[in-house]
Amino acid sequence: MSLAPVIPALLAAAVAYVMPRKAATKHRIGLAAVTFFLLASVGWLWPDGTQAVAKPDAPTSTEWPYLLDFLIGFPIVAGLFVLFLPRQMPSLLRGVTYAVFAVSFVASLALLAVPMTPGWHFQHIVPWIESAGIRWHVATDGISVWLIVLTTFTTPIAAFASFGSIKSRHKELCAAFLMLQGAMIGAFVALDLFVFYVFWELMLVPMFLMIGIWGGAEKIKASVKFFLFTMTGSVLMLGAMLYLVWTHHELTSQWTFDYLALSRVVLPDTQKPVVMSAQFLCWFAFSLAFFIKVPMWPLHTWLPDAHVQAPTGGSVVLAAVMLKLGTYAYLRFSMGLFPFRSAILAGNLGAFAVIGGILYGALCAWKQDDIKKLVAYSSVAHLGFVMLGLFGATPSGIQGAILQMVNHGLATGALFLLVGVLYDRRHTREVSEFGGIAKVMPVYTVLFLIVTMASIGVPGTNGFVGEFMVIAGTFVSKRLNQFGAIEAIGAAFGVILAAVYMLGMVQKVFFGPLSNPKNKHLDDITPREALAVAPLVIMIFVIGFFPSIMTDRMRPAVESYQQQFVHLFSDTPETPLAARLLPRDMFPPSFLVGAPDAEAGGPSAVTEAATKTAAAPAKAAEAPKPRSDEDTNRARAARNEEIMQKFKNLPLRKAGGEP
Amino acid sequence: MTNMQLVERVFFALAALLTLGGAIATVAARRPIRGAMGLLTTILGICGCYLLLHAEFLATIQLIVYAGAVVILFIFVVMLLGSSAESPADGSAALPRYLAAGVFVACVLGAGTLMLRVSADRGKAAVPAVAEHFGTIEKIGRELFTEKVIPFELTGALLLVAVVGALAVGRGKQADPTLEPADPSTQDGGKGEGSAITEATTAGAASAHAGDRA
Amino acid sequence: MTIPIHYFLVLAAALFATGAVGFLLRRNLLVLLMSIELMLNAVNLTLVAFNRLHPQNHGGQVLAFFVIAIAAAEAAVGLAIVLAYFRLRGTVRSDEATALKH
Amino acid sequence: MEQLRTQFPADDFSLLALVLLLPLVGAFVCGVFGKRLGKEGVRTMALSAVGGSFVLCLAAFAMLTSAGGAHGAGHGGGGHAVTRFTWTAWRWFTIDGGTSTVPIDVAFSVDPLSGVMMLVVTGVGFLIHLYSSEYMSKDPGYYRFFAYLNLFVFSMLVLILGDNLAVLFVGWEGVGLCSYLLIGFWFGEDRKASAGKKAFITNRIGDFGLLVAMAMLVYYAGTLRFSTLETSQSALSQMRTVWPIPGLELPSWLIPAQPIRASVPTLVALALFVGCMGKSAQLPLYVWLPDAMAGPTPVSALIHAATMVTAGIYLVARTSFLFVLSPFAMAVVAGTGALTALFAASIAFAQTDLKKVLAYSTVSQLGYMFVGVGSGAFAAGFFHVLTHAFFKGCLFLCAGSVIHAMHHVIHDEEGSQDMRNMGGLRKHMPITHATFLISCLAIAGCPMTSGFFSKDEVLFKAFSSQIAATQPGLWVAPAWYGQAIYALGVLGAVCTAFYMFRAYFLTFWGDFRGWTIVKGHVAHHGDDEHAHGEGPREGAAPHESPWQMTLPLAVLAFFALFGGLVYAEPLHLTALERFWHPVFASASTHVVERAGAHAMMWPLLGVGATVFAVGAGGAYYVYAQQGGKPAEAFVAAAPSLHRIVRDKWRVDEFYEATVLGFIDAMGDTAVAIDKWLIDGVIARLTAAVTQLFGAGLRLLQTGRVQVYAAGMVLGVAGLGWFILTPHAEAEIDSSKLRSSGDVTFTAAPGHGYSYRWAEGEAAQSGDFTAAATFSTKLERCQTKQVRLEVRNVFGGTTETSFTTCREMGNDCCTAKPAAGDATARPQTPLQAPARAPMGGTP
Repeated sequence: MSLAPVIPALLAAAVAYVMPRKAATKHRIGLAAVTFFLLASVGWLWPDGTQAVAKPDAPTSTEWPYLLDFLIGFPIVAGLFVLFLPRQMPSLLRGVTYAVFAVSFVASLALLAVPMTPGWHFQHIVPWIESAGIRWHVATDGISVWLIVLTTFTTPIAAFASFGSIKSRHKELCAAFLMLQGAMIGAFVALDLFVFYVFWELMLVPMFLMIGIWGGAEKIKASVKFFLFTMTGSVLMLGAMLYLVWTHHELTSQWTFDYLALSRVVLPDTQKPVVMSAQFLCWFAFSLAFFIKVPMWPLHTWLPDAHVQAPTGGSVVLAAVMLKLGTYAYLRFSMGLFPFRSAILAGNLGAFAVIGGILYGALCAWKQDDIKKLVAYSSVAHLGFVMLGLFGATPSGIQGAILQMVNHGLATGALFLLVGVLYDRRHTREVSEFGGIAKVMPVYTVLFLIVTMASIGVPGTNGFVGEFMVIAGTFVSKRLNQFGAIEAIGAAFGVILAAVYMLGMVQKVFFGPLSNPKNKHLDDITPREALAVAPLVIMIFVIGFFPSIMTDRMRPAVESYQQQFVHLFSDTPETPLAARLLPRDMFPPSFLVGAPDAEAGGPSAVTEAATKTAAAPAKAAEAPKPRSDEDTNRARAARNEEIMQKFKNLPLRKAGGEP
Repeated sequence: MTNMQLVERVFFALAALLTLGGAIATVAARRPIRGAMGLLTTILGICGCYLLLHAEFLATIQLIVYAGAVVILFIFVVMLLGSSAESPADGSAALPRYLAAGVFVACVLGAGTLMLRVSADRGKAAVPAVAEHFGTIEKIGRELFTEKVIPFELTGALLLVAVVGALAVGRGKQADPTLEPADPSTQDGGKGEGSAITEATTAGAASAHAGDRA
Repeated sequence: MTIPIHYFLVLAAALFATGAVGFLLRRNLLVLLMSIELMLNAVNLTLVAFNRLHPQNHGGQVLAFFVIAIAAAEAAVGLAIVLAYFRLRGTVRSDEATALKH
Repeated sequence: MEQLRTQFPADDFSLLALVLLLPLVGAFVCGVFGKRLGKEGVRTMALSAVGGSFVLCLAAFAMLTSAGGAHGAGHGGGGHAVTRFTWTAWRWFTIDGGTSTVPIDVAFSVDPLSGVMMLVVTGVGFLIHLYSSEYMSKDPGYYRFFAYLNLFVFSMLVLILGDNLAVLFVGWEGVGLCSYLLIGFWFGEDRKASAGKKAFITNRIGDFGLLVAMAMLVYYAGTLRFSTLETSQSALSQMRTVWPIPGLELPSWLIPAQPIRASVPTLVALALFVGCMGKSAQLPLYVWLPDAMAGPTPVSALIHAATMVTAGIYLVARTSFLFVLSPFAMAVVAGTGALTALFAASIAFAQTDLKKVLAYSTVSQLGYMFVGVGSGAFAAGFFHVLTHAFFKGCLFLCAGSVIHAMHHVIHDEEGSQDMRNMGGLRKHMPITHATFLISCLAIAGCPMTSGFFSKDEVLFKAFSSQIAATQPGLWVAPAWYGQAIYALGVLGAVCTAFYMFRAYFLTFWGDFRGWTIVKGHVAHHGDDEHAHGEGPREGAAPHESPWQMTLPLAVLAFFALFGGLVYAEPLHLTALERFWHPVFASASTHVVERAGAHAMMWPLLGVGATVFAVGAGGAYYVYAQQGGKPAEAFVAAAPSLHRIVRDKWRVDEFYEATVLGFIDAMGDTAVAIDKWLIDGVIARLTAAVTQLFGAGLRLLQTGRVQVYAAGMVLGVAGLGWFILTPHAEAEIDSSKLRSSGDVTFTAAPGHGYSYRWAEGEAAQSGDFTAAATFSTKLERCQTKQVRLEVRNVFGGTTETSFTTCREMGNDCCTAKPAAGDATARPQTPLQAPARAPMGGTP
């Protein structure tokens, strides 16, 4: 933790302290502290090349195994505890909530202290229901670490903002926020499908309450619609999950819900009507649940309603974190468990993402007259980008997608906070109600413009980095084969439409004559509200200029995942006619750490021998080497080739036979 | 065919005739009092069958409880309701109901003959000889109070609950303002101990009270 | 006693049939209760008949005995309900008793 | 100079950091603390920031020339390595290229091309800052204006100094953003705010092209750095089928005879050119520039004359080695340039607003620059950028000072810019008049002025040079193409000379049409109100602008006049061309001079001079001597033509109808689909269906006990029927069918069931046995039918049959249709129970 980055951060903090013209010292100190912390974190997190070099089996003693349990359990338990506090003392409730959020944020920073080498970190396995083979298996890797930090970063902000505007039922609000954070982190780290399903459902309840209790006019309809949409999806997923577990049992006569074990199962794929093939159906069930959550095109109509009716805090959390679960889960579970099917369909899914997501979302957004609905549709467009990155399945595409998830969380979260500021003053979000308020609310206008530019993707802000990585990744992607170019161009076209609808709205709301008399004496953004938005705005610029602090932690995990995905689906897909179990040596050894049978030590001699041989070359490839790019590429290509060879000469096992 | 068997057959024919005749009377009777009488004859017919099947104890119980209490209870209520118990000439939609009745009876008879065909070959086996004192009070008493004592106690409890329930439902709302307050003395006379035999009378008394209430 | 058992079974079946028909078709609550009694008696008859066929113990007859007791209780409560219903509705036609619909 | 070089080594040239940092800090300080600093503080901050940056640029330029000079002293320095000082700040991010990862750094570099451009931006920028410190002095948003101006200079520097395309893109969008803020500076009025929005969105369409180009470069060349791109031309020269897209089923009439193939450099160059068209306002995407006049005049001077609009040409010059690889792209660039030049010039004829005339002249001059760059003369094209920056900047600032003077009396926006209210300002504003005249001469191409040298150099090179195709089979521009471009250029030059002098005479000659000048009139406050009325306004004589405004005019006029000497080929003064030679060395190898074209240089110079004389003389005759009467005669003669030209050929309305109309319609359909189709089907339809079922089931709940009892009886009856009738099912175990061919059938158990099996068509013989399983053996490809008969305790019997076939991989089973399908499936539906349960014995 060299002191070099601290000096500029201190300077910036001083400037931030002086910046607001008339603000209470409390808020000035808050602003300065936030600025100092975020800018200093750039220095501390700056990649000094130690990521990929650290040996895979370096002693991970520094990783406290119970950290993830703490991150999940602590907010949930605190949520329950808050329910018992007296209702008449809202300040006490708020105090406890802030304390819990602060502690969990600091704890989540510990995640970043460890170099994210490929493989699982902070892994903790506790047998839960032995008979069904369900284990409490939580772990994080490069892909999910930033999403956890995003959760612990944005939920407090949403809570802080909504405490300002929501005056009724404080206790339930605090409890809802706390449980929401716990459930979301749980969903991000769960590696046991059952645990994932539990958290996936648990997450809905607090959000359902938030929309239902503190929502807008027709809040009940919106919250029920939100719940039903997600519920139907996840019920299908449950069905597919059980089928997968049953097939695994058929193959290995061992019950397990563990993601690592199940990802070795290859379901039979093509019968004559492709719709009847098991792998397609399971993949479809899983993906449907995630597409509803993302939301992808035909299943997105719940999002505008939910956002319009949700309170400010609820909207921020819904947009910032909950939508990311859909995309993260698609990457982890749909692409992880069914590589064949998701690779074959990548081409048309990409078209879906571009036309249905990016272009359709932008066009709808342009026509909305409610600001929140407009921002909701813009979320559909942004997440179209993320899904395009995932379908492309190239290292930079996936990294761009994950980066775009975080960016969208920050930009849209900030947008919703700012819309909340307007709503608190005028209790309406109709664009026609406003006009020319830049004269009366200059600081607010500046903040809104900065966040709009981030949402549009102007370079220098975080939006551009994510979008460019996705576009470049799509162009290069082999999975999208000949459609890669067209989809990249379609996505780039989406950048124009983004400018059209955002600036259209900005012009109608901020510029032009101050026609509406009611807007004459709107007071500018209060320091408290500005403090809520400040961290997001600062992170927009931090990620805009220094994205490598994030991509560097993601790259090892994403590259090993992408290699595994490409390797499982070799370029000439030999579609399995019957369910089959892939041998363990087709997976990078660091991936299978913690797989259920690994502990049982029961696999037959064949796979045992195979893992040893595979481990040797894999370890050689990852032996520490200087961090120059040419060597990594050559090593990566060689290793890729050698594993591809092994996959080719794999003897075709009989249907249902023991591997 | 010894004349003993002949007597048995005649007696069985008589009992069967009584049972079915009563049953049809109960169901088809226009005025409920005739129905109650039909029910009484059915019960007597069944009592005869019990005698044929060496179930003396049951025959007596049948006579006492069923004939003595339940049918009397029905008659009480019918008398209580008087003319309004008459079921009006439910002429409406008579045809489909009779048709349904016909179909229903046909089905049951079909099932009956099917059962006959199945049991025909087995039925030929002679009816086994019966131990001495089969079906008498001692045997049933011993079995009742050794193996089946728990059901017996439970039935006692059930009957108590039934009594309380009947009382509660039968008495209906208290303090009917239009009447002068009835003196409480006649109120609690009805509480008898819960043995099976006396139960029928208390129920009868309870309904009597209800009667003068209406 | 040489009468074959199935004579009694057929008799019980007929009795049960008439009871059921009475219960389904008649519109008078009292007749309904009486039909139930018929059906219960039919059941008792079959129990006793089969007990006669297997005279090792008196299971059938004891059960019949319990059925009689319960039938009595049931009749009492049924009639109390009919009385209460009569007090409320002034009739015993089963058509009007449609409160269950709501 | 020595200790400078030691302090800033070539590869870690952190001087650039200072050059960039100063305007950024200036912008931040003015923007955030502007109100507290007050006008004086903001002015000194902004001026010192840009001034300091200019000084540092001078130092960098000096180091550059000395380093360059040291190698190739004097003339013809020969092809030495491109002197380039780079400074890498930090690793921005890495992308996955076709084969390897592509590292993208935040790196800046200065070489001769960007050195000169850097000087122009900061130099002209400083002058304009000085000018606007006076021009905007009475504007309430004073600090906001300087914040945006400084931010603009910073973004422009990032664009110019960017070492790779990504950093250039950052500057590119940053400049777009600043122009959005500056054009929409007076956001009070809707018209101005929407002009800003229009500028940003049109630029954004250009950026779309740049994004696609960058993605392609990442894929094909595996790098975005200009230096490595220049050396990786071999990787780029490959063909790619553009249409039809393989794998996409297209209607037959869409598929051409043989697929359209294009070389990768062409695609990349065209995509880049889309970006340039957006930024440098070329034909299809020029509509935003005339509307951008809604911004304050110094903004137009800086952005729409000197710096931002030239970014497009800078990009083409910077990636000249790429453009040159595809003659098709070069032809497109030159063609668009020529057409734009002529088109814009035609519109400028009928404009009455002084700034609009200058705006269209900018568009037209940009066309000339693209002609120069498009025909391979990168040095000449870029020289025209420099000279244009000087004289167009000077013209705009003169217009500003005129408008500033008119503003004292005519306060509404349009009035103070309308040339019809001006005239005869020679007497009242001598300095502005002199500088305006000099710049007018330069832009019209009066011999010996900078405009003359740069424009004629461009036209000469267009006339004489041709692009050679590096790969066989590439499309090459026809021979006459150069001459056609030259002809269009000359025609445009005539129009330019005419409309510029028209503007000059209308503003400065004749008598003053603004308001009646009253000697010694004290312009007191009351006067302004009634001035709005239509009645004859009067006020003091328009007076000359203060020194802060006239000094920049003088400096710019000086450069406009003598700027040409830096690169006057006829006079063999080609210092600038030699200075830029290393940058354009690799590109110029592809440019071939047509035979005997060099001899034509002097005659073409003559043509240039005559063009100037014709244009200026015509304007003098029409407006100075005849006082504009022939113009009215022409308008009377062709009123409809005049109206169309005045309405700018109605291009805006055309776009409104087609492009915006199309997107509007798409938006409406999207919303309609969203509301009716998707929400309708998924949300409302399912709700309606569930309600329907609910209503249907509710009918069953009649409330009458007997109806429920009847239901129960029906249920029992059904169950009884199911129990009574026999059911014949059997499970087929065909696991060993493929290997050994034997199949076992196990019949489903039932109460009192007895079975009878039979193979093939054999009659049912033998009595019913309790054997529930039956196995048989099949030969290869043999199909067998097995029949099972079941009898239950009540004597009812039923029968079913199964056909199995031993599949031997060559699906011989399916070959014979009669044999039914391969998989063993119970073939006949459950037959009605052989005899009604009531029936008699078997």
